[in-house]
Amino acid sequence: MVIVEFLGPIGKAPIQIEANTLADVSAKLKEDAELTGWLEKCAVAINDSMVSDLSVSLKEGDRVSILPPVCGG
Amino acid sequence: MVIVEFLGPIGKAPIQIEANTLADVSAKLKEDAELTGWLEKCAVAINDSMVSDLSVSLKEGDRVSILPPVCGG
Amino acid sequence: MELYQGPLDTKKIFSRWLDEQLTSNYGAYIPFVGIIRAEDGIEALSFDIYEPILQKWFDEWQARAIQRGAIVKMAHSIGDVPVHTSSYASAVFSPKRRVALELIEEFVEDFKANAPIWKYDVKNGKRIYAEDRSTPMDGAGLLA
Amino acid sequence: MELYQGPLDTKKIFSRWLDEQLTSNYGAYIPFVGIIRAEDGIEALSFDIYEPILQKWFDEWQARAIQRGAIVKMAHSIGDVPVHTSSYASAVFSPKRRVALELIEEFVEDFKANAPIWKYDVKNGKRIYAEDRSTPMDGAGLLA
Repeated sequence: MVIVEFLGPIGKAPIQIEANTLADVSAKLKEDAELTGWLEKCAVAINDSMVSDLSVSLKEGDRVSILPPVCGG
Repeated sequence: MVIVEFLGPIGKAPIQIEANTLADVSAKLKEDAELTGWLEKCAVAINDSMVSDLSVSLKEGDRVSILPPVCGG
Repeated sequence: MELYQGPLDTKKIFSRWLDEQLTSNYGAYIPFVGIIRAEDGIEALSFDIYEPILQKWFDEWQARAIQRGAIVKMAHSIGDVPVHTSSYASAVFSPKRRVALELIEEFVEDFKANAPIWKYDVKNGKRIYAEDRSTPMDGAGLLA
Repeated sequence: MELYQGPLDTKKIFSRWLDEQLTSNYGAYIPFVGIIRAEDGIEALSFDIYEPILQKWFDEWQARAIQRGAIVKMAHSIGDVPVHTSSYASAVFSPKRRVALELIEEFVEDFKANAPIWKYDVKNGKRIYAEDRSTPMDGAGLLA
């Protein structure tokens, strides 16, 4: 199981899912109608490191963060 | 007569000379061996306005300022 | 990196950063201060921050600055910040002005693009995500 | 534009400039602070200023800044300024960060090239013109 958390304005509680890669996470999240608008605008981190490759493998307990568009300052 | 003043590090007292144009001022100042090293590095103002044209005409009492290389900050 | 609940005391921050580097022999100090503008009838802006990734982002910038002989500083607000007060301060110290001028621009622009901070307008006490002013981070869309 | 005998109190200046623009609704405030570096065995730097032309130079910059919706500020020291203290502070206020970042760079670079200020190293109490670090102003050589 990995934990997926949704940051900032997404306003959704963390979920636990079975996933061996980020591609699995993607497939799972696309099933959630609430998230479809967000996914194309969101960046992704695993255990607080930004990632840019869908094939990265996940291990038990990994934390995947979904980061919506930002505007600090 | 116009007044020629030498700013900053030139360290020379103001002088009064006869001059109808800046070209006359140039000719006069070139006679001063002390100034030959400065002239090619110095900018010029008339009555506190920067000028870039030798043919500009001067009138009685005009003040010509000789400005050596700068380094504020 | 410093995070504060509510508005920043930018005068204190400016002074403290200066004092911290008093004998470091830097020749140029360029702070950038962000002030909340009164517009669109907002009372305040409000901010969420994801600190672990912000800290990493900042630490990477610090390493980059040090390679160029400089250092960076940053402070940001969490929660509500009323109009005409400050939510953001950053700064560069560098031996020479060129590096400082270049770095402050790169640092502030990358901050706007990639610091994990979310902004909300506050109107009638309600928080509204400032979506139209927000930027997808580098690598956005990976899961789409 | 402000000129002071000796070092600048940059903390006071930073705060006062901020207070002066408190309700002007600018969103970005970028000061630039120049600090005297200890190098080449100097005790201080020392400055001569020709104020009438500096004031004109500054007024022209203010007009240019206002055309872009911004304003500029400047303070400089006259006479001796010991190492690790400040001789120069300038700033831009602008509604948005892009204009502020562009203006502070242009303003500081043009200041270095064209503000009528002469710098001297102070060593053993003696003033030595910093000729190697000085720049001929625009139009230099007219009389040569």
